[in-house]
Amino acid sequence: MNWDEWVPLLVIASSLLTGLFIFGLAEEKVRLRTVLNLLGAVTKLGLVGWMFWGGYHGHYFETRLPLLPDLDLVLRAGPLALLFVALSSVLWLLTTIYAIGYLEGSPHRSRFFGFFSLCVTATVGVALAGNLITFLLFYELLTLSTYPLIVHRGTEEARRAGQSYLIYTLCGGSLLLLGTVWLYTLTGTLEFTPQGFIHGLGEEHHVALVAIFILLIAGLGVKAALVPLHGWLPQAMVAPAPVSALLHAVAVVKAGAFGIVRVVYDVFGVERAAVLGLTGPLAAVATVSIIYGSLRALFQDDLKRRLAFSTVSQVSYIVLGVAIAGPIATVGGLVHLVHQGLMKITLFFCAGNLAETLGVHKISEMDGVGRRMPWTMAAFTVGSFGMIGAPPVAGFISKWYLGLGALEAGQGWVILVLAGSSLLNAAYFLPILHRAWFRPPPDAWPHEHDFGDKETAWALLLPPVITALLAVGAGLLATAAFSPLEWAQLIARREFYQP
Amino acid sequence: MGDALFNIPWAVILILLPLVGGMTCFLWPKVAKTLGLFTSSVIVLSVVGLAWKMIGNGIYRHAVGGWSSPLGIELYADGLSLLMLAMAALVGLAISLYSTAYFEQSLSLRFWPLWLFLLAALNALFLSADIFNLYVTLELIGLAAVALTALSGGRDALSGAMRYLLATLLGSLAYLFGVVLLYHGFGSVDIAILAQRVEATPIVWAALGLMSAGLVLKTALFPLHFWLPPAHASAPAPVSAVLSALVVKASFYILLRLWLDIFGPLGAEGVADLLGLLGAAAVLWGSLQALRQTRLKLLIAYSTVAQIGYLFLAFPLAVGDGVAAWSAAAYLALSHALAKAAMFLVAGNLLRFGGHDRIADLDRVVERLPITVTAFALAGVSIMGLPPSGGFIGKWLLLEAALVQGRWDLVVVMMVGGLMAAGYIFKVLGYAFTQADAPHESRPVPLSMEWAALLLAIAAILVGLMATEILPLVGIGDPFGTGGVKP
Amino acid sequence: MNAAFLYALVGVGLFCIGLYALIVHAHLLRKILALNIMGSGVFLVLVALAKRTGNAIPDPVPHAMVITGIVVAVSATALALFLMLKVAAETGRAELPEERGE
Amino acid sequence: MCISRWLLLPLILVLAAGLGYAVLSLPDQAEGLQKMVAAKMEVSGVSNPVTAVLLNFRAYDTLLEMVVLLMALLGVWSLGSPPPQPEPAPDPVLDTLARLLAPVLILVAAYLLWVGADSPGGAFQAGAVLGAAGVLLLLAGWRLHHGLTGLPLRLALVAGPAAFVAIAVLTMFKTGGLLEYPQAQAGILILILETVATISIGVTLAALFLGARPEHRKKQ
Repeated sequence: MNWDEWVPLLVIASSLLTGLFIFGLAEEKVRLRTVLNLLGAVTKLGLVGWMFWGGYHGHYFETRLPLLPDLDLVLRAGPLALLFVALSSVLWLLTTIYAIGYLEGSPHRSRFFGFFSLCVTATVGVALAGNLITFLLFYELLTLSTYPLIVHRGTEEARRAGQSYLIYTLCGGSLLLLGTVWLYTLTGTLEFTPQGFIHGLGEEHHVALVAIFILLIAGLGVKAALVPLHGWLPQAMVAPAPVSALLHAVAVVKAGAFGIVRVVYDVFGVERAAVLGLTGPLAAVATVSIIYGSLRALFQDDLKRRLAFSTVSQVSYIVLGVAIAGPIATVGGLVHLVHQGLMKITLFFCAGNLAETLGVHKISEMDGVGRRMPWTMAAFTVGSFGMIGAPPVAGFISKWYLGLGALEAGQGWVILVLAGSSLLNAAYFLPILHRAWFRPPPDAWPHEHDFGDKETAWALLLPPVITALLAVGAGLLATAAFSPLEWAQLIARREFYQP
Repeated sequence: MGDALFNIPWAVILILLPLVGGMTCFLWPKVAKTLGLFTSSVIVLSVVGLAWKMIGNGIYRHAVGGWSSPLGIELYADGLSLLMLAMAALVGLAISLYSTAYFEQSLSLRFWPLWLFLLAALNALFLSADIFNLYVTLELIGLAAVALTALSGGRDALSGAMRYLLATLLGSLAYLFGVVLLYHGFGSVDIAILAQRVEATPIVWAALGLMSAGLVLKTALFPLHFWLPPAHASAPAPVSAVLSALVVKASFYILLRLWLDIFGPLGAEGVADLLGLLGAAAVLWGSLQALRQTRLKLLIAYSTVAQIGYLFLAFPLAVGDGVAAWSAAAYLALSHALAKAAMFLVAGNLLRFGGHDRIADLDRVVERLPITVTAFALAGVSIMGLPPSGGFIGKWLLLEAALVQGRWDLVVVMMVGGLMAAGYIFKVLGYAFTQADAPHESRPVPLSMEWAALLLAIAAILVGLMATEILPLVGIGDPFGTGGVKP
Repeated sequence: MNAAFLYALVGVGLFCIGLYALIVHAHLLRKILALNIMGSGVFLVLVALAKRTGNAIPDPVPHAMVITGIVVAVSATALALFLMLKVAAETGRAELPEERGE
Repeated sequence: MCISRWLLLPLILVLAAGLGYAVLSLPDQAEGLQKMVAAKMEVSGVSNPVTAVLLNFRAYDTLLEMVVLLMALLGVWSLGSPPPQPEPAPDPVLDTLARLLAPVLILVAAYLLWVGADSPGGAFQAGAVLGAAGVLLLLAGWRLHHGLTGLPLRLALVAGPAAFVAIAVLTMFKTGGLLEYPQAQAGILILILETVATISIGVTLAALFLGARPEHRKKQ
């Protein structure tokens, strides 16, 4: 039989089975659990590499399983899917290492890592989904598998955060379901195809299509934390740092943004969406989110909350890039899907390190922290500059292409948005850096752990340093083969220039 | 060899074996547990055998006593009956496994005969094509269910059982009156023959009214659900599971049959819409009540009220070609049976574990009974209609039908109902993670009880991935062929 | 219009009287009796209409059904009465408590 | 269900009117299945049509009905001991009456059972009378010997449905049809069934009257 048919399924299985195994593990089996975790992550990375190679040579792996009569469960490793799946599998490996270090000695680790793996399974499923119902399936699975991670600490606060997360995401999910079924009753198919699969539907369906678009985008916007659907995100910060990192950089928020990309490009097709007059409002929503998120971030003293609001703003760049509806802007949006992930996860790792090593949670406590933890803060600095959009870090590339794309599409106002948000980014990141590097350290840190001569445990230090390097690399080597940029351009060509 | 197996009268075994088992358990209580477990296992095998036979030969017919209808009674099984039989067999096996550990000696010897007779009655009902014979099986089920409800004694159980008995007897009498009218109107009690003979006469309308009312009462459709929560919440856990999962489905099955073969084709849109309306009301009201409960078993019982509502949404949606809507209803019935049984077993475990079922102080059971909580979570996924689960498939098909018909009112009801379900499921799960104010000592829960619940929940998930295998089976004999009201 | 219909109408009457009594009376014994009256009504309709055969011999099938029905009714009544005794012993009165939560 | 009577009454009247109208709408002449039964009488094994329907044409119903009766008893027994009732005071008149009447009732039952084959009567009527005899004896304070209250009593109770099931299984093997009697033996099989059923029904009814499961080895 043909192995290729099973590769995407194996990618899913690599983390799903890991998760199920780990659930069964006794709490004290630390070593075995660690081995399993890393084994799963590495296996997935290898398989993804295989698919990537295939994709690079124009061969896209696909798994098909019957789900309903004339409706299949499809996993296809198309270019867009590969972009996201590569990001999430790389970052999963790093986050796993980080989480192992972070949770050392804390209770219920089997449960934690079990759901952790399920969460990544769902993300990869979202990435590989080849039609809307498969996407929906993994999208809901993502909701369910993240909930236990958010309430992991079992405090009353955690329970409430989990509740509001569910209220938001499940409402979103049912909107998505409704839109999906409705679309299915009209088209009779849900297969993702470049430039959309609704050509068959003429003007008489205009209203229905607009309604469906709104349903789908609203359903996805909840996870993508588009204003005003972002309410759950800051609360979810009660979760342990690795979870926040995963939520913001790869899993939940990204899944929402990725879904929006899918809907616009592979369900409606960007031209049709523009014709239906849907991209304009979408761009408006994105703009509002960008500005609003940055403004709120300015006034947070809690580091993780500031990063959370910065996510609200940054993820909307992706949506904006999509909504501008031009090839170059598309490149900007798609490449930011990866770049934002690299930079934001760096920042969250660093925040976690500060909290875990020094007990520092607030920005006002960060004076001179750079001297105590130089490597961590170096990584943090890289991430911040990336967010601001300073070259040579990856963020610059994103904003550059977004700007070019906006001009090419004749939407100059976007430049203003970019400039304004960059200023705001600077306004809420530079003070942190200034405190960290140029203020004298206090006599005692709030709650310091001793790691001997090292600034912190290597498992906590390695991941942020690597991601920071990747962020720089993605910026410097943007034009190299396999760079996110190259890949994003390939996707854009498929969407725009295909006959 | 294969032929020999193929020709075993599986359907007859389904009826006679549990009867023999029940009587044996009554005569020699010592063997009860073993025999009960054995019987349930053989029943599962027999259903498989019957399915195998029907895949080969299509629908199953057997003229009892060699007297074909109208003179005699005929056993009849098509895809729909098969689905119901499979549902009863699976849930039954899990219940039997659970009960071997659940009941202490004195109750155990009372439980098993009643339970096996109930199984026999259910199988007989799903296999009958004769509306008077259906009446007898219905009464058999009713009496068994009431006796089981009262099993543990105590104020709530007894008065709950009493109310249940009155309701179920009233329902059966109304149904019987309908049978009488149909017989005297058309000279037969065989469904197939009636299907050919009926035309829209006053007799038929009277029969339709009486039978629908009676069966709706027995199925506990809003607003005739008043008897269900007290009974289901006060019965022993495995009994609650049987009541919610199987017993209410029995009367629903009869209603569905009558509707598909006899009343539907007469074009009773009015009745269909009324049933749909009540169903919608049940979804909303039941979910609302479930959200308000502070006791787990009552919450689950009201969730049953809500879930029954979904089944009735199929009636107005089946206009014209009703296959999609009816398949949805059948699928929902199956997955609800599995999931809801799992939930009641979970409730039983938590009750055994902590000595109470107050939701607000479940006290970190997620660490202390992981298997049980997993079972509840998986069952919850199906009840909420989230993918991948049987509940999702049913919801999807039903939504599809509703959107094709442009019934936005029902669409909204389904959406809201799903969210409310999520509300009360996670109300429970949220507390499973938190610490109770007063940590209490706990009793151990036998593994068989934990696994029985988990296996049912897993089954509820799996049926969501096997739609392409199950739906064709349900299609055997084209039960929904004439389905739905003629437009 | 022959005598059969007269009896049948009486049966309908019994059914309705029983239903009324079942609903309005709180005492369980009355409720149980009411159910029995309803049952008798149905059985009466069943046998009465069986007499409509042209010849002297009535249709035997309803008679058989009635016997079955009576046995079922007897069984149910026995269970109901005993359950009533238990409820009365448990709660002190042979009535149902008002259900809570509704 | 607390509807005020003044709302309820008209509803019930409407129901009555509707049902009455429906009943009256039936044709005056309808033979039902009478001809069909008559046609099959000679192969039914009995000459009383009602018995033929009960124990041959629709014997399956009767099987389940026996189970219903047993089920009711199981239900009653599963409820545990009944609330204490005053022991009937030893009453000479009742006692004598019981002694005189019980044998007569048993004879009558036997007679009814026998004539059931070709004229009104049969297992259920006979069983009812037998049950009445039991009730009378119980009222007179007579109790089953404690040695018999265990398995023997249970056997007597199960006998009826058990006989039906046994014959159902036998017929499955013999004719391949559930309860499909070989024509030659139909009569005798029906007689066996009826006899066993009569005893079972009588005992069950008496046991139902007594209420709770009689305790083991408790002297009366």
